[in-house]
Amino acid sequence: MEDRISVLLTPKKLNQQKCYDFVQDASCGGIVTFTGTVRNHTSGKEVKQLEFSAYTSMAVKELIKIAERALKRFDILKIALHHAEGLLQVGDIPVIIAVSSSHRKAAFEACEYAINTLKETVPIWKKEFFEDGEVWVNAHP
Amino acid sequence: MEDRISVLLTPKKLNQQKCYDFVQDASCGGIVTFTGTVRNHTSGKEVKQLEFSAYTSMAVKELIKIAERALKRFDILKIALHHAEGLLQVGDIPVIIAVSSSHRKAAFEACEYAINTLKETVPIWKKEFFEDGEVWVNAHP
Amino acid sequence: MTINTLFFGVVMDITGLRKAALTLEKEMTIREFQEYLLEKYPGLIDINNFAFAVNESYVKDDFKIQDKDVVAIIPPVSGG
Amino acid sequence: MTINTLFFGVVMDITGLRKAALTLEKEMTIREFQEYLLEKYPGLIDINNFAFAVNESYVKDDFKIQDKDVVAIIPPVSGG
Repeated sequence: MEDRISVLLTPKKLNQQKCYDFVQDASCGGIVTFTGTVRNHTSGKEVKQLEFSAYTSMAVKELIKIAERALKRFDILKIALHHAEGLLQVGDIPVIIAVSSSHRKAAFEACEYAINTLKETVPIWKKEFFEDGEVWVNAHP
Repeated sequence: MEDRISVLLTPKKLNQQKCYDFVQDASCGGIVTFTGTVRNHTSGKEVKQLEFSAYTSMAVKELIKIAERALKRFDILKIALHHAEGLLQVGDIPVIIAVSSSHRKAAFEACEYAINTLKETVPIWKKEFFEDGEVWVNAHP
Repeated sequence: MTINTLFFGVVMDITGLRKAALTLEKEMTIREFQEYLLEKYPGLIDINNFAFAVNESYVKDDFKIQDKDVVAIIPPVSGG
Repeated sequence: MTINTLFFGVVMDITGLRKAALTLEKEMTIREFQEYLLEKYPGLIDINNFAFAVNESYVKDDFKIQDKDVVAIIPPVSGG
């Protein structure tokens, strides 16, 4: 199963072509990709930059779990989950999920499952920086 | 609405970065992409190459209709639908659909809607070439 | 009246033509035109099913074809 | 027993620490450890809610912490 999974948590810039090339295969008919991008606003406030920090060793394990579950649950071929750490600017890419499959429906479902689950379970934390301060997202009621 | 739509039907190689760059926007939070790829087999038979031919003028109109409907129906920002014409080899890309949105659920739904509708309505025909002959896909009962 | 007819994909292979200027002796609906086509090109009976577009838009069976219309026979599409 | 405790995100800001070696006087479940933490770091009461991981896996409230375990306090995650 391992040769069908690519997981990465890196302070470097994420590379879409790398994710695509990993999942692409002569036997697959389609590739669905979700690419997160840093937005310039949150609830009407202008975002200057973001910082992602992670419990790195556990985050990598959780990313692998998501990939393994996606491979079991959906009829897909390969899956890549790449996430960035550190400072990101507006327009930068915090996350890429790419899924290849013979059946596009399965690829859409697996990709959406993976990003939804990543946002629920992977120990990564986002701090948003505004003109007048900074805040850990989701931290307070 | 037109500046939110990119439609292309071309004999040239499709460009994923171009689609991404068109839909990317500082106000969007995510981009969902579907990329079709030419498979090396169909129902167990090895595919040598494909040829796409189109009723070009009408196909472009139908692609625009899909884009317009997707923009009306889903809470998305921009959409690109690019399709290739002519001869393609295994691994080549016949179609790219990219959708940006603040809400990833809407982007997934719009992207899947667009590729499903494209496959039903856009007058483009695929001929598969095998070792021992060629066939127009879907043509016969 | 004369209509310009366009053939694509498998239909082009069966008729051996990309297009044809057809002279119809009376006004026809798409349904009637389809019967006319099947008589003229019997090989079309083997096709899964086909749709029609007039002047680059899909039309229904009861659409009335006008003089100078461009009528395209659309065999099952397979883009994507 | 001694456990290694890891703090992240807003919890790190509240405790002012990245990690701490904590000595517990008795065996504790996660539920008990959470009460202990709230006494030690009262600011944690302001957090939405948090989960716990022991040795890099999520655990439930009734999980019994062992000597030398690495216990991470996981405030609401916000990756992606």
